[in-house]
Amino acid sequence: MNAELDQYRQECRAWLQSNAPACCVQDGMTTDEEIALARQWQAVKADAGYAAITLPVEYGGAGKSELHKIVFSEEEMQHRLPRQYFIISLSNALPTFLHYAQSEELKRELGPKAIRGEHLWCQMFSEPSAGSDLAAVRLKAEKDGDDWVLNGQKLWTSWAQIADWGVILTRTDPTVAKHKGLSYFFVNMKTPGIEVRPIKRFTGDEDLNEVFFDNVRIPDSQRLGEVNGGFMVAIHTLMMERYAVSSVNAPLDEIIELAQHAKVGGLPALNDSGIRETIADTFVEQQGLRNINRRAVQAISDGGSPGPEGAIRKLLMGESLLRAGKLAMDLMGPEGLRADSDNRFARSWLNAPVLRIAGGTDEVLKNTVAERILGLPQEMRPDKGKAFNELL
Amino acid sequence: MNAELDQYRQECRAWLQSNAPACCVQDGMTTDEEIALARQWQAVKADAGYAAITLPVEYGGAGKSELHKIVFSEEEMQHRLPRQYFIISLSNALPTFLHYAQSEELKRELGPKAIRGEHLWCQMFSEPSAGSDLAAVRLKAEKDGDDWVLNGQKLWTSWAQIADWGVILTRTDPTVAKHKGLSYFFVNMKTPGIEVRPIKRFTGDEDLNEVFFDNVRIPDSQRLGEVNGGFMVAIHTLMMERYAVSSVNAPLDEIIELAQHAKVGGLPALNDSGIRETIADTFVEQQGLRNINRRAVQAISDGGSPGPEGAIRKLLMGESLLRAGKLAMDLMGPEGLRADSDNRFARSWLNAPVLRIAGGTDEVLKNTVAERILGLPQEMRPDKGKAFNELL
Amino acid sequence: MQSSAPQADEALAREVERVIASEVDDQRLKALLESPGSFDQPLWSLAVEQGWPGLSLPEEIGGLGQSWRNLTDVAQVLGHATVSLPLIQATVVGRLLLAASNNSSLRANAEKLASGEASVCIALLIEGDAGLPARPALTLSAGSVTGKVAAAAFGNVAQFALVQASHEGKAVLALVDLTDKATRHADNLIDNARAAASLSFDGAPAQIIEGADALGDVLAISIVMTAFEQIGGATACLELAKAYAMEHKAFGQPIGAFQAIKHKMTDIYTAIEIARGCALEALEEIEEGKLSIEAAAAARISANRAYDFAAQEAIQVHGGMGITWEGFLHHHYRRARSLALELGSTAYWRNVLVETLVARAKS
Amino acid sequence: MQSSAPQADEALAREVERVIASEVDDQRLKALLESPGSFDQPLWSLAVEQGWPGLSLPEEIGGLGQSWRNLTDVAQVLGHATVSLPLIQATVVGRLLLAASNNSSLRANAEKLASGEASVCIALLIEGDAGLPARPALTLSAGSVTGKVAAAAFGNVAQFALVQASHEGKAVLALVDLTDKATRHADNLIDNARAAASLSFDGAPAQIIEGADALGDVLAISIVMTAFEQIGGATACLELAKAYAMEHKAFGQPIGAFQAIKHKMTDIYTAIEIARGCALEALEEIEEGKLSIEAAAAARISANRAYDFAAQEAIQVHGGMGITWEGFLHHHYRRARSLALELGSTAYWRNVLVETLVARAKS
Repeated sequence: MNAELDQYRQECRAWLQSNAPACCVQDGMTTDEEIALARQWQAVKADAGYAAITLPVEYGGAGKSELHKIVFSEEEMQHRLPRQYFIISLSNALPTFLHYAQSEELKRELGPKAIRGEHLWCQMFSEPSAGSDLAAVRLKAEKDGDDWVLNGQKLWTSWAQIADWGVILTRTDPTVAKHKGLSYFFVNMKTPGIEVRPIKRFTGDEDLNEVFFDNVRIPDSQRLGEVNGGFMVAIHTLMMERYAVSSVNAPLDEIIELAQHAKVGGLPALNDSGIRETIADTFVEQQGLRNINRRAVQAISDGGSPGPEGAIRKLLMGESLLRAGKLAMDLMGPEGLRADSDNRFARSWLNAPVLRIAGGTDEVLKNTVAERILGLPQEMRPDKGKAFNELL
Repeated sequence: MNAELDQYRQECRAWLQSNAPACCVQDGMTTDEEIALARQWQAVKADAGYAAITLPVEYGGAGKSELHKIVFSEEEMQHRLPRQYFIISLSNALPTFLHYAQSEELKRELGPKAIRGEHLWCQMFSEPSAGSDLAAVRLKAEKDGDDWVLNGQKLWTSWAQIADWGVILTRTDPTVAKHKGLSYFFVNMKTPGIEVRPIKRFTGDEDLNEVFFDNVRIPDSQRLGEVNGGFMVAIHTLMMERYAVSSVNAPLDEIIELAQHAKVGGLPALNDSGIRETIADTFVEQQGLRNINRRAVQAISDGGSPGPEGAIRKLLMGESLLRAGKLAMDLMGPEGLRADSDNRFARSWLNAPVLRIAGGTDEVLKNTVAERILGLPQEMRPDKGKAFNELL
Repeated sequence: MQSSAPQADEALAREVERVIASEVDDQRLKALLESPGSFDQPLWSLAVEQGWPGLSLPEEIGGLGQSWRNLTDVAQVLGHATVSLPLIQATVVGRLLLAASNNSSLRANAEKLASGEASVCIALLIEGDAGLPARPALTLSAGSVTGKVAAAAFGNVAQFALVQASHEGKAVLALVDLTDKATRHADNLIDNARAAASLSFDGAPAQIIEGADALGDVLAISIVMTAFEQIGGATACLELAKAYAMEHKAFGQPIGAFQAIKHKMTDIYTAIEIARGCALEALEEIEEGKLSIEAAAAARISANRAYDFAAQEAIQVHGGMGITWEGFLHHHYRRARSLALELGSTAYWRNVLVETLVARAKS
Repeated sequence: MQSSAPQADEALAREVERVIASEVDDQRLKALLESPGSFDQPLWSLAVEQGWPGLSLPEEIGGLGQSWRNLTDVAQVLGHATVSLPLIQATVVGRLLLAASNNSSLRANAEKLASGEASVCIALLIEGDAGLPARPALTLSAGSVTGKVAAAAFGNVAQFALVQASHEGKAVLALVDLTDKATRHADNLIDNARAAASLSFDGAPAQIIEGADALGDVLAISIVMTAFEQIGGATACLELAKAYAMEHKAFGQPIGAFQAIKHKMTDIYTAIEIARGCALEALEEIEEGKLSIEAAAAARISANRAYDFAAQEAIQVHGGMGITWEGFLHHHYRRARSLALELGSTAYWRNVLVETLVARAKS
């Protein structure tokens, strides 16, 4: 870390100290209240140049480096701010729009609105038959004069129910290989023919949606990238976030505290064989990831790219939370089953499946690591070299 | 178990009590000495009708049921007899020969010799490019008049160096799908052109060999099964042993004893988190397998077939020995590294890789369980529907 | 899924299965998850009509006179459907009451359990301990009990509770009447469909069950019977995962064709079959009247593991569908944890197992 | 395999790699495995010529003056090739001698270690204990030491041993001269190429290293340096497995294309990268002069796990080839165990880690 960044961190910290408290989440807030707060927080950040740190100044960003964004995020995480609502909007959807959109005027109009939290963007990729296999998208976009007409269904769209705009991957040519017949658009979510139906997670969270398209008409000017070149744009969207600051870790301190107080058949839980291994394993894993993280930040700071080993964080995270949550519940006995928010272990356990699935299942990610990092060959796939409509 | 079997068990036990001691393995015996002893033991058993319990009487067997064989094996395992040398010979190779051979005269001649231990049979399936994938066998057998001429190489052949006869899977037609161009023969291992080269295992064991065939000529009368029908005969050989009595288990009693005496940094090893989990896991696994085993024997005793769940024994065995061996070494400290035969844990650990690989790797076996027991589909394979020589 | 586990006369279990299938649907099960301490009262009424509570209780007290093995078949059916009925409790406690040396004063209650006129919860755990506490948290004197126990399944609806209490300096088992001077508190739990509640006693009437070394047995038999419920649940997870893996495609083939999915399913199958082996081994010991603590603990540990593992990995096979409220797998995911903690967690039973094995080795 | 781990000036490590590659072949390494207590004396002579023993020792005593980080690079090279040279020992003990308050009397020995004129083994463990024993097994009085220690790497060839002994009721660190009144015993081990021997002292001359709270540091730094040797070995396993998986086919495609193999390789990679992260974290603490016991223990535990796991799973990827004497993987399989046990096993270090974390949490 150089002096300029240290200086920046001090500024961020001081600014957050005075500005964060007013926007912090309080116990018992509804989702609607949190979203309102999140919008307010975006506006406060935007005024101070912290809302979209890496995006160009002309579109409302701060035009600073990835590293500045990391520094700010690290400091921001020290406060209980409503961060999750605008992550996809600002880290994936908007940057893709700004990168590919044809109208400079529209970029100057929509950019700042999204950054200030007046607008929220969603990202519509997954479908019922296109989860792990993104290129299997079926939602049709057919050319009609200068317009495209969209029909079909998207699935697992975060925050579609409150989104103003969205980016979407569609099938524009079913007669060619599956990843060669896709096109990418942005669309106003209020366009007639779009219907959003919420999906409730089993944790009770209400971020996910199905989105139905029934003859939704959009102009060709809303295309992002080439016709049938949408797959590469989608990959670009997914790769946008080069480095994610994450605070999802197994709560080691709480586990140790629990182990010191809980009893198992009258004996101290600290004698339990499972807890000792879990404490050791959790510390070791977090220690390893901490160093990988520091090296990534260092690499970015040196103007390079983080090493590929950062990919293992996501692989370890879900399993680690699951294991630690389950074990802590085992030490708590019947009380471990309480679902209130102060039973952090049951929450970890309940959320762990999402971490193992969202953003690519662990299984898909393991393939990716093996192929991209270790250089192993792709496996034989029946869809290779076939037109999309031959596979249906 | 019915009364007749109980009675049989008593007989076996009593007979073994008087006859086994003279043939038991002693510390420090060479492999050659053990083999001589094994031959002797076969003859002793043959005289008493215990040498090939399930094979027909006319070929030197005892013509009894699978269950009688299980009972005898269970009792036999209580003694330190040289059992391993004749297992493949009598449980796989010979029964296949007796089932498929055309000459009744030859069966009546070779059967008794194999059963009495005068002859030993080996089984030549695997090749450098045909391990997990048995149907990929390349060793050529070409028709020449009434003879077949064999050329090529076999690998991982147990006891080929002392074998008198062998069964062999060969490629007789490379222009059809890989599993449809194989034929199966038996061959005298002293036939000119056969060369056996021992392979040393890293454990020091010397059971394995490479076998080279250089224009080895055998008559068509040594064919077993149809021309190009060898794959099914090979499957028959592999399936021959319906139920294997196995004594390879993690040594739970020894682990508990170790835990009671070893120290870790001055503290009793029994406090160690790993050892408690290992003791519990090992007991649980053995308890589950014990029941599966009992049900299998019961099913055979009721005239039925054992359930498919017996397949998991092999899956668990290797991992379990590896884990227990490694953990015990961890508790023994530097002494755990001793390689002498009384360090049972280091031996377990050293042998574990063989258990995870021999007779089908754990990975292949997991596929088999998923496909055969759970009914999941076969995965896409590039070799499907292609002639063997297209794949080379 | 295939398994060669021997079956007792299965007619009754199939009948329970049929009734549950026709009566209970996903929406009803989901509703039960929504609020604390839920119980499927209509299904319970039906169960009582059909005589299920007395299934494995003697005919002399109005039971159907079936065996433990029959109960294990029914427990698997309940577990498979994630249906919660206090049948194991009725059987274990009913038999305990009949076996007590003061049988005559308890018999009437055993009859109520057999007929389903009353139900019972097993409330042996206290807050802050994951296993059977070293000393009872309740005090019993002059026929009434005071103190508090941790949330127990069916605590929110049962007329009776089986508890452990201190009586004249000794630990005793007692049957508490919950209709008076007992307060039930149902917290919001990750699985609200267990009718669980913690119980506070302020002088509630209680009868000592004489012959109190029965504690170990009660708990041991309960965990073995529960193991079958867990195996039923785990098997349902494996079936759901298989159905999904056969039907859904990725990269041009059913996801069940991929090795990662196959190996995961094989691992689930392996865990279930080990649990089944351990449970059947313990069942045989019960049938021979000599259930060992090792066999019970092994059944418990392996069933806890199998159900937790099957539920979590079946969710993983389902991907996004696995994490929705509409999907069914979270019922199993929740239930696996409930059953694993209700009668003492793996941490407790592993300790019991290891200590027992070590003590045996020393002797 | 790719990793973004920062590298010190690598020239020296590359030179060590080059020398080893040109000097050592598989047959030579196999020969070393064949008889107890083997040591590659010709390679050691070469190492001495090149100045490797003094690599990270100060120039003032004839060392090359390189950093700990340089030593970690070299340790990875040794581990990768399964070559055993007492370089970590020379460095750790050499620096210890120089840091002792009775430096002047020990300095000559430090110089011998730097030049390679003498080598040293670290012999802190005793038989029957998997970690550092609670009390030393040796007694030191009037400059000579008696007692016995467990097999230590390089114990069969070193001129000196670093030991822990009781001296006037206190535990001290001492440097023992092994040329006289010390008996070496080399057992047949699963890895005979570590020149390991147990040592019996019958009045062997010993010098106390004053400032004996250094024990923890010596062991902590040794396990961190060894962690890099283990990471080198684990990385070699991953490379061998990859090469095999790319080259060998089953069912018509390279076995590396199958998910089961891919996921296994990813798991190995993950274990290695966690170990590397922990080792680098500890190295930074060493460089800052404040190595914590937690950081050292984490490096140890993760490196033990990574190397054991990489070796065993690389064998599995190789199938039948993996279990032959001719194949190379068993060298790693053996070495992984040797390195994991020589300086206290995972059982010991996990305990140290947990106790340290718990104590920290209490304060």
